[in-house]
Amino acid sequence: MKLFEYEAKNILTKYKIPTPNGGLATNLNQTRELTTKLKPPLAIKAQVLVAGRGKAGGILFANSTAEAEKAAEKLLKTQIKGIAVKSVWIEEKIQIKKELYFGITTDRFNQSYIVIASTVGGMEIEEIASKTPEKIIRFLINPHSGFHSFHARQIARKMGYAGNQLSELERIFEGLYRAGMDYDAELIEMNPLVETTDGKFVAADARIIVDDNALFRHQEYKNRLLEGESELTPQEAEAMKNDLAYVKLDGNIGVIGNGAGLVMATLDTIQYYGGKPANFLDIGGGAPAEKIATALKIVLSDPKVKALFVNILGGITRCDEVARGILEAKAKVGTTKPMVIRLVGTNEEEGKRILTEAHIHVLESMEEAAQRVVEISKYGGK
Amino acid sequence: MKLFEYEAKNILTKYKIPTPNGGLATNLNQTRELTTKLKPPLAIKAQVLVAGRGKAGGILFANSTAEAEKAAEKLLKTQIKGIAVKSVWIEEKIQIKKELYFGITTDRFNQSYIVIASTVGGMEIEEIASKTPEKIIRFLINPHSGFHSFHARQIARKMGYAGNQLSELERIFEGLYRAGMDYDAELIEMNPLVETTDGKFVAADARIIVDDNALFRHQEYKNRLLEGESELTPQEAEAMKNDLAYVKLDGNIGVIGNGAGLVMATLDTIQYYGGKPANFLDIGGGAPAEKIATALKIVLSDPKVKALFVNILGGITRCDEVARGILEAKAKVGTTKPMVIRLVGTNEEEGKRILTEAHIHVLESMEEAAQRVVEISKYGGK
Amino acid sequence: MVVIIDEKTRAIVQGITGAQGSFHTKLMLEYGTKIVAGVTPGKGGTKIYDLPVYDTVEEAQEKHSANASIIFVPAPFAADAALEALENGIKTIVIITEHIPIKDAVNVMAHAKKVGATIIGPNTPGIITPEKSKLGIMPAHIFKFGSIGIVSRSGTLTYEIAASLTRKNLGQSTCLGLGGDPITGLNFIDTLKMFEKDTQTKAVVLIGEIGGNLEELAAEYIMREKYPKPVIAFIAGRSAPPGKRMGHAGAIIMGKAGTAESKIEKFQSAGVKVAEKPGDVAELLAKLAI
Amino acid sequence: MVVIIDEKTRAIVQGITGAQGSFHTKLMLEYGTKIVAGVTPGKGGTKIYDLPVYDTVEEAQEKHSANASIIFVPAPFAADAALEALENGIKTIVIITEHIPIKDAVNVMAHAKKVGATIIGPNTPGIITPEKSKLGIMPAHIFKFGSIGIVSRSGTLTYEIAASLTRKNLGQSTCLGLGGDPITGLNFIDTLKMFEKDTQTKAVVLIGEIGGNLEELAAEYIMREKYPKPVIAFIAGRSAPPGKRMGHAGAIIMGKAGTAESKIEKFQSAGVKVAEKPGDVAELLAKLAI
Repeated sequence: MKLFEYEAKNILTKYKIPTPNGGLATNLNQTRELTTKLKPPLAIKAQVLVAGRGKAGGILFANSTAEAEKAAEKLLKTQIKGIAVKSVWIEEKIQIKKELYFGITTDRFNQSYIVIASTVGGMEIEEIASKTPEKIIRFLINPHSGFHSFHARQIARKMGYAGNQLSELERIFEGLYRAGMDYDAELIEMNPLVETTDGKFVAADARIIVDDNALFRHQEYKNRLLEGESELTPQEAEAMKNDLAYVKLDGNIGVIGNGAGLVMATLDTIQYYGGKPANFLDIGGGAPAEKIATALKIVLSDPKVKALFVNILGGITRCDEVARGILEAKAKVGTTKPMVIRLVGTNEEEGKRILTEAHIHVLESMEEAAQRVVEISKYGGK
Repeated sequence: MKLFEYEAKNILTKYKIPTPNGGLATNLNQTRELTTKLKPPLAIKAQVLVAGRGKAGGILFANSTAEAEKAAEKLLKTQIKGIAVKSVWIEEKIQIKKELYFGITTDRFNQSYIVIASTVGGMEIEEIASKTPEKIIRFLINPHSGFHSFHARQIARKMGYAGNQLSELERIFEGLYRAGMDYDAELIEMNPLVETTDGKFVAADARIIVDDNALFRHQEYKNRLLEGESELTPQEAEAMKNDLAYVKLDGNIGVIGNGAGLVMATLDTIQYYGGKPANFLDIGGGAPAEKIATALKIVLSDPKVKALFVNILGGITRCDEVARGILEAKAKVGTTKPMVIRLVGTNEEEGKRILTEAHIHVLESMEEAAQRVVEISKYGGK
Repeated sequence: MVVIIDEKTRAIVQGITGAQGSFHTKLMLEYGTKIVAGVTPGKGGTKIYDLPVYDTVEEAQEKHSANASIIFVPAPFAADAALEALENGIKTIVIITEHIPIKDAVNVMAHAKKVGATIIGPNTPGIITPEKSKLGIMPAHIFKFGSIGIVSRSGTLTYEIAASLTRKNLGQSTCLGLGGDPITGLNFIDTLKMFEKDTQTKAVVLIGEIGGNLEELAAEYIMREKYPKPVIAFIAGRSAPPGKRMGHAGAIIMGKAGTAESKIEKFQSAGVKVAEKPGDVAELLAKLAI
Repeated sequence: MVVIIDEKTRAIVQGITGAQGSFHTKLMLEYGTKIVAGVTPGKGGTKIYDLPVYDTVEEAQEKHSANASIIFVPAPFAADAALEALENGIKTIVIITEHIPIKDAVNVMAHAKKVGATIIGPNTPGIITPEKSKLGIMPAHIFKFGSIGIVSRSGTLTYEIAASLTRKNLGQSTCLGLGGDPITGLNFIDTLKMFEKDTQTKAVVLIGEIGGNLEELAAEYIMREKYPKPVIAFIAGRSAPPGKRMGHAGAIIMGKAGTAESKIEKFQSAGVKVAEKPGDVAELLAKLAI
């Protein structure tokens, strides 16, 4: 779960990591109240989770309070990459001497957390890594001993800092580690971490992605997520509520399957045959009929969907349950959109019988079914 | 630093460990407010840190609200072992089926924390250990892996519990461990942890001793300690403020020395020669003259002190500083109490010179000095 | 020889009384897996399928000395269960549970490393040595004993491919799911090493997906070590857009390593044939004529 | 041979620029200890007594490869400093700092055990091999080289006894303070083992105090192992009342083990002579005629 910039900065502040003076505003009154407390020049930043917010016009600058109010007003009426701006973060611009990068994420191969730091910051870390690989410092955190102040000092030294600056970075790095651990962050980064013209350090932007699987330990964010404050499509919100893994894509073939790998391979196969998937939807393992019906309803509620592909390889999931779910959904939604069903595995015969009796044709080969649905999406159903 | 029962119980509650319904009262109004909310029979417990509070009359029981108010009123006017009762904890009596013990403390030899549990509780753990050693369960906590829920289950099983009771104890034990770690407890115990007649568990009494050296991480208690809410004598409070290790004893010979071991050995030697030390006071290493002067003032302010023994073996501590401190204190306090000074080590000559010029005699042998001060304490000075 | 488990494996089931745990215990018993006991805290003293259930692994071990465990415990408690198995001397642990927090998984893996234990999963279908033993939840009837080793990051996709192999009479030595999470016990390289040593295994099918760089590292390993057995790869997620998580906690593209292109390219330059569709794997294997 | 440190020991000083650190570095250098560098975060690049000061132990080690460290860092940061030394390969660490929280000390000791390092302290005067090397804060002039090993839980009391030995011409092989805290690196048994192996040491003086059961365990060890060298003990705190902490965090009587009587009794039944006053130690040693 991606946190908003203001949420991330509030967390950093809690861990005594300096951030620019600033605050959140959702309307004009709040904007006015805020700007009187802040010293221009100011930055006004749309609180949206889309990548490339800056380039998409989501960050404005103002040299006066009046200008800042105008900028905030403008942003609060705008959409950034299709997402309505509900709040803006207004903060004092800082005097940049140098932009650094410091982040902590997971290292799959080493089964641990890893610090990535660089004396080049302000762009995506992947970009830094490809442009100036020699400036990337990687520090693997030993899960037994954790990340200590002295590790922070070692990194600060490798970044070329000494004296008070080294001690200041020590506190910031160590604080970020604790914040990351306490909030179950799968990614926590300061980018840029700015060295100011007077030699201080300020986290000018911060990003935190909380491990979805750990949200049970962070009820405040779980609630925020469920309240729909984040930027989910209606389908995504409905899927989340029903514990279905759904991702909206650009095409017109609705896809439902069991197991993330199988669904991904289904999308790939559709694409291989020239079709365009409208979504990813994994019903997970052992889904009962009602859950499958919900999945169908979600996918069919997307107006872009022209045809539906249900691809089930029954292991824990029972084909008869899937068949019943399909009929249930059909009855409730009353859809006339064409469906291609591929159903093999546990209780396959019973599933096929149920569907065949309802005049729904069932295929056995994934490839064949994919070809069929692509055809339909292009030229219409039979 | 010993916490009061109410502080310990509030911490337990924070970690979702059941304690009897109850609350704190410092006056009659609060007592009335409390008792209306609680269901008799009630226990009214003086909030003092002295050992053996129960036997000393610090715990009363009441079968009605009126009785409870009377009991609280009485306790709030009482002294328990010389300590005025400033507050009482009033709680509902619980139906006891069995009293258990569960505590976590440090294991010096294994350099770790250790769980001590027993199906016999309600008395001092040392007493349990000597009366029913076979009923003591010791579980060493591996500092690398910590104490996990499954460890708690293993202990609960060894205590003879199963089913829901096992799961309930799991939560309580694991919670107590987290509380102990989070609060830097050198001892945290539930004694008794009561199994109620309906098979639930309630921490009927709780004791937490916070590691003094970790108080910098627990400012709330550090402040409480300094505010003198705890039961320090004036000398102890003054010593604490000045970072001197002072312990009041029963005799009449004031003792000041550098280094805990040396001061203890000094007390022992005084006792060996038939004298009675009035206190333990360790000025620590490298104390400057002012600190030594403060130490003298503290010891001399105790009216029971008849004679003073200053025993310094200068290592980091400089004898000339000690000498100057003695003169400073003498001048300010204007004492006429006899002093025996033993002064050897770093800058010994200069220290002796300073004192000799002020007509204070200095001895070299600790034994000789101890004999001399015992004599004076018994038969008066020269 | 086969990999990790065989007929002699004596396993306990942690979380045996839950819906998933009991259901799959039955299937595993039917398949011939030697399940010796179950553990569910609070259910100690009961029985299920004639197996004794204990409150703690400690007690189960005192009485049964198992050498493997399969974990169905719910996510918030699964790491504790794994640590319990580790501390009680169990050296092979299959964690079926999905949605375990990363921080918990990191902790479990660190302890496993310290004591030299093998963790399969979390979020894995488990491991099967067809017709001999299975510690997992895969539908057993689609597998057949033979000489192809399968290692995968995904469940049903493995079944899809294994079933198509079985249909073409290409039996399997061992099929193992690493797990779909970002932090798993085994990685592709660990498993390639096991298959290398296993005389039963003649070729390896490696089923990867987008996210992470474990496939890239495996490709580098194959190239660097001149891996002696043929490897066929399939990568799911060619059509996945970056930044979107595709079901598995691991399946998200962040950065270049992690894309299907990156993985496919690396495999191809290591001489590993990459199937374009799941169905193509069997055909590529058939061409090896092993 | 002498115990733990000798002329070849190459030490760094962590917290070298502080009042205590710099003062004692000077004294150690004067005594002949090979101090090769200092570490104080934020002071890197400066010099003190011609010694280079670094921000991190890592850098100091890159340039000097020390094998010991003595730590004067303030209590809240001392555990971090010790872990830093451990992680950078230093196997002998003397922690002078007092008032380190128990939880931090437990953590440091666990890591030291894992890497096989020796920790002396915390809250110790350190270790001295008279006339050869000292890593500590003891006044050196009261010591004299010889054949008595001293191990103690207390600082000035050790000086008191060492000085009285020196006055009677009973020189010392090595004097070592375990530290006055509840959790320390070495215990009496560890040190007795070292003195047993050390051919220079002919007899051992063991200076204990109330609190804990390390003295009792040492007495049991001496009895059980029939410790081959004579041991003389002194226990401080005979007159201490229970429940009151006597200065040292360790010196508090809780329970029966922990009282002076318990310790004295155990030593006596192990055949260890116990001095009644500090001054008696030298006399008891003299009677041994070693």
